[in-house]
Amino acid sequence: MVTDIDITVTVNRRTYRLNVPPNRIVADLLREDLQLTGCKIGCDQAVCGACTVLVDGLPMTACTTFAFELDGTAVTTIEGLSKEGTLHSVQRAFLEHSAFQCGFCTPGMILSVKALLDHHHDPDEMTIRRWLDANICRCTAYQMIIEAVHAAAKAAAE
Amino acid sequence: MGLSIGIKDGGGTANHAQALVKLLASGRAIVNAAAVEIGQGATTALSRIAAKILRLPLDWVRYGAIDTDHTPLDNGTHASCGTAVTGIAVMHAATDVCRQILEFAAERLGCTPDELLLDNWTIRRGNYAHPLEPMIAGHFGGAGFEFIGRGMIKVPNDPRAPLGAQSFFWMPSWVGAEVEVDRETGNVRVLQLVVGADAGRSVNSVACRGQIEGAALQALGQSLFEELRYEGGEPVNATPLDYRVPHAVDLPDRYEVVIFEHGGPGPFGAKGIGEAGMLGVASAIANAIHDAIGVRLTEIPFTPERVLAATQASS
Amino acid sequence: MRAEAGDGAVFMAGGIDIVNRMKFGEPITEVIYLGGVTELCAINDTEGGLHVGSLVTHHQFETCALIRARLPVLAQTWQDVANIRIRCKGTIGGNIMAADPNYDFALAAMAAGAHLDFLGQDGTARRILAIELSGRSAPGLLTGIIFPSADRLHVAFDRSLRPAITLALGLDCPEGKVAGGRVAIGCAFPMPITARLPITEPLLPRELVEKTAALARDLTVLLPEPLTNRHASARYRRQMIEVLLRRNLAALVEQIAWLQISTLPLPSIGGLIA
Amino acid sequence: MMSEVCASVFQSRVTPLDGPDKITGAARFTFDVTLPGMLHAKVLRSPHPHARIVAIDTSRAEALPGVVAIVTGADAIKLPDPYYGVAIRDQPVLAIDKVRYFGDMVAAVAAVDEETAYRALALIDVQYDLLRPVATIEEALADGAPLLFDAPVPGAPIKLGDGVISLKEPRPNVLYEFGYAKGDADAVLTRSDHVFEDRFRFSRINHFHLEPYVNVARVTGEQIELWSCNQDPFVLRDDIARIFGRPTNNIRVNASYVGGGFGGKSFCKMEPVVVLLAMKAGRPVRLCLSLDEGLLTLTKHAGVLTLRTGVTKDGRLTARKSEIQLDGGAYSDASALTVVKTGYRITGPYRWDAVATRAYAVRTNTVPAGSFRGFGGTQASFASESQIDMIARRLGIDPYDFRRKNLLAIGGPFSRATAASTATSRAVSMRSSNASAIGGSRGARRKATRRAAWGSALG
Repeated sequence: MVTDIDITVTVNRRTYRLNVPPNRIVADLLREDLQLTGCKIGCDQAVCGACTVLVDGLPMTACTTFAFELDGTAVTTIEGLSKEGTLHSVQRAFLEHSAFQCGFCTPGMILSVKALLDHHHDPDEMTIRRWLDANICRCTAYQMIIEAVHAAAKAAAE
Repeated sequence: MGLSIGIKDGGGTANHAQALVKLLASGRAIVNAAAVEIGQGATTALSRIAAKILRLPLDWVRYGAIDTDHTPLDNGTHASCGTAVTGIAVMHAATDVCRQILEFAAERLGCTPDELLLDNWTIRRGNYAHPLEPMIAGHFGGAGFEFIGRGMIKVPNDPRAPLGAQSFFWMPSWVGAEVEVDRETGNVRVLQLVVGADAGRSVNSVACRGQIEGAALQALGQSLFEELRYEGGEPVNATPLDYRVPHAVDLPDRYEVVIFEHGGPGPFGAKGIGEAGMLGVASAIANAIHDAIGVRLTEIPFTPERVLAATQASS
Repeated sequence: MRAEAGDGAVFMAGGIDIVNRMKFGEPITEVIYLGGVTELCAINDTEGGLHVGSLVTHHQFETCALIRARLPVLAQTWQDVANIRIRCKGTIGGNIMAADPNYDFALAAMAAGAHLDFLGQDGTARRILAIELSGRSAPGLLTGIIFPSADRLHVAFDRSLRPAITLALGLDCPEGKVAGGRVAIGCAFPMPITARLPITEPLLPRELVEKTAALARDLTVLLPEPLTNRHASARYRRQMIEVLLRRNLAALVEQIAWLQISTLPLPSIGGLIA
Repeated sequence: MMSEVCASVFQSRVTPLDGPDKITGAARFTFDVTLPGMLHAKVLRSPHPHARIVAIDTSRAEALPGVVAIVTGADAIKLPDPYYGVAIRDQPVLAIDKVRYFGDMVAAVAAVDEETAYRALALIDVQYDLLRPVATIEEALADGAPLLFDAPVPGAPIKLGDGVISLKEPRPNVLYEFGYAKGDADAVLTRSDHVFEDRFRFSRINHFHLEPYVNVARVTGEQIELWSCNQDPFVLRDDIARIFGRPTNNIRVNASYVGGGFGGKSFCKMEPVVVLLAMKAGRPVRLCLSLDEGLLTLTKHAGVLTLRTGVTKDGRLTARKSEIQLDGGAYSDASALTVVKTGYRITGPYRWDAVATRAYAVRTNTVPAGSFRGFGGTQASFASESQIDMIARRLGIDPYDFRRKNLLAIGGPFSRATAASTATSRAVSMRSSNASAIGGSRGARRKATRRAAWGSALG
């Protein structure tokens, strides 16, 4: 018999000590226990990327990750991206470039782009397309999202 | 290179819609209509139509929550009808509420409404400005007042037309595709895709571009690889992993959308545009493949195997 | 530890596959989480070759300076494998052990002539050639992949016809001649399959150039019947194996020849070089 | 040409009003709706494309702790009107006597959480008597093909204009037929210098909206409330009122942001099942389908389009006879309307001396087809514009010039009956800039028991 697991995890700069069942999934933990409903579940099998959150700065699929794996990590969700009411430069770029339509993939997409720009300060077109391959958007044709990435990269450089 | 024209009638057949615009004493407005925000930008477009007529800043207008107890009736969010059909209802509702306010102000100011102009929640009469908020508070007291305007549209029935009504507007689109075909593998790569469509007069040009781009990429996916496939009566790829939709890497190398503005029957000359981008993509690609290698594909998707088989059959 | 845990227990590396398998009803009763076993996360040079720990993620593999220097083609290819989310979480060991014909790392290991290190249930270490791996019946826990010395290995990886077929090619070139090679094919058979190129004696690259078409044809006819499924028919797959093999072989041989020319010592031209 | 292009009164770029919500995670979708005491539902789906339901035993599932309500066709048949569909109402709330496609809804469970509901599904025993399926249009129309429906279904043909044929269930396995003719197409074709007949096949795709189908229902006394991702709240309200026999003003449908629709969330689908469960459970119920189930809910129409088109030797189009077969799948949904629109649009923006169109939806044992962005226009455009290109090349005329020669004039009648708006005809002048733009830069398929073992996983 496997018992619940104690973990310590920092979510959006706040540290939680949690006791999680071993089969608890991160997406459910975020949405149900922490009410961070910006984490959307689309396919529920690591394909679509809607549930992308950042774990220690890297994009990760919340729907196929166990909560216990978060022990000792720092998680950023869409709710934690803006600081003291100021939008993150990627959020601003998405807003200014209308880089969303229905908005369901948008939180995961924005987090994925943040990670991209943290790793590549001035990504070229192919780097962006390859990176965005992790996030399906059925509404836009990715074009305005790519424009927002360029704009956010430029804004960050200034 | 291949060309194609797409065309469909838009806005539904003999469609109708209703709308309310509520103007609060503060000058803030709520648009009530049942065009659901599915990403097409109904929230912004319909609010912008109301703001234009009421001469208010766009961020003073909110698109109200939709429930069938309170929101006026709409036939549904489909047939690219939101801006053109529901938009007309919103336009009439905003015009109606504007008329009520001018009549109210005329009565307060002892003049006729046609001497007055509504602008930025202030009544202008010649060189004089009369802010509306104190005027409303002074007259009504209490919690103030809400002006409620009503609007509707019914596209006329016409039994002489095949569908029972004339088409409300037409959605043309034009597609040009440039492809590269690997004769040995049958792999088709779209080097360039240009899609043009007519917004009538766009209410939000960025959203129009987004609609065309998004629709055309869906059509490109269906043209090249996307398909729900069956073997006998059983679907064989009905899982998100197996059922592949276009990703960012599937974008054509060069992808351009051109929005034309030739006027339409919607508010301020608008038309619907949401579906137009779907129409001509598959045929433009088929025509481009023929232009490139002289082989005609008559079945989508144009998978490498299918293209190769057609190539081998023709030689 | 797996011996103690019983039939429903599985090792978990990145875990994406396991969570999906559980969601789809596979009776997995216990997961042995390998995360944090730091010995399995290393990439380093060893006597036997370049050692890549089984818990190295795709992302670490693709971005590691050592891999980029020694196996540039694989590092480059791995920028396109799956997507960044999966690459950040998925491990190369998990990729091999999932035994999915659509996964790529087994192909890379097979084509490169790599060895796989396993830790048996009795605690003994075993090393086998990647091309000897079959199915999920692995001899224990995969601990690492050992790539042969890179100066004599040339690799090509072709994912352009996924999901109908993927193809990896490795050529051994000691002393400037192509002495042998392996092709590994994914997506086209129930399991990734591999075959040795019928090269009987070491050939100079320019000698091999003339033989690529014949080699590709000869090898392709020897392969078993490929799958017919929703992605492609067996007939198409067999044709494409030949096409991709020929193209990649030709390109790789040309590249080897070019490398040999470009690495010849340049004649000294006065002060220009100095 | 450019002088025609007038500016919109809306010049400036705007920040979309839904933007701030959507980029911060604050946007509330139906997916995010929760109600106090809410249960979670899952649907048992048919693993067979065509079968008679012999018996359903839910007793083992009912005994599972945490299961609150189970509904099957036996509950559906007691409803005042258990069928839905646009114009032709043939889809039962839950399969009543037969299943007609792989994925057809057979039973639904409401439980304290999704895991329990999934596990309960695995405990429902359904006995099927397998029937021969018809998987394709050709199979469905073959002599002696198995019938999806043994008797006519409720509903009526769509009311259309003069001179149009609109038939409900005209032949075995044909759901609906639309016919339209102007002039004597046969006579004109006989007189034409060339007549080309070409056949085109259109594939079946899914909407793949990222927000799955999701509904929450609450039944309080006489009132039914729904929080639905449906694109058509009023159409849904009327369907729920009819199906449950309640006055329309007792039904309240709430809409939030919808996470993508593209037509997939048009018209009634699984919503009555959620209401039925909420009624039986006496508690609010949420049903969120997986994307796998979404793939088994609705598609765009696959189809076979055969066009017979006449042309003079100098390249003037004369007449087009079209036969359009759309694969409607197992149930009507919006197939009848789609047939009408495909048939109507098949002539494209060209001038004709005569046209004759026959379009019909065929029933097959596959996922129902319905609304999808383009709504028949995509199918028609693919066939028509491919053939226009083929004819031009056969005659040795530049495809661009061939189109230009035959395009409708400003105000000309589309399909010879409806006045085309000027905008259509202005298409003529716009193509040149479009062409130059190019020329210038030339260079639960998974088991319905999905997650069933999930609860027990890891002890």
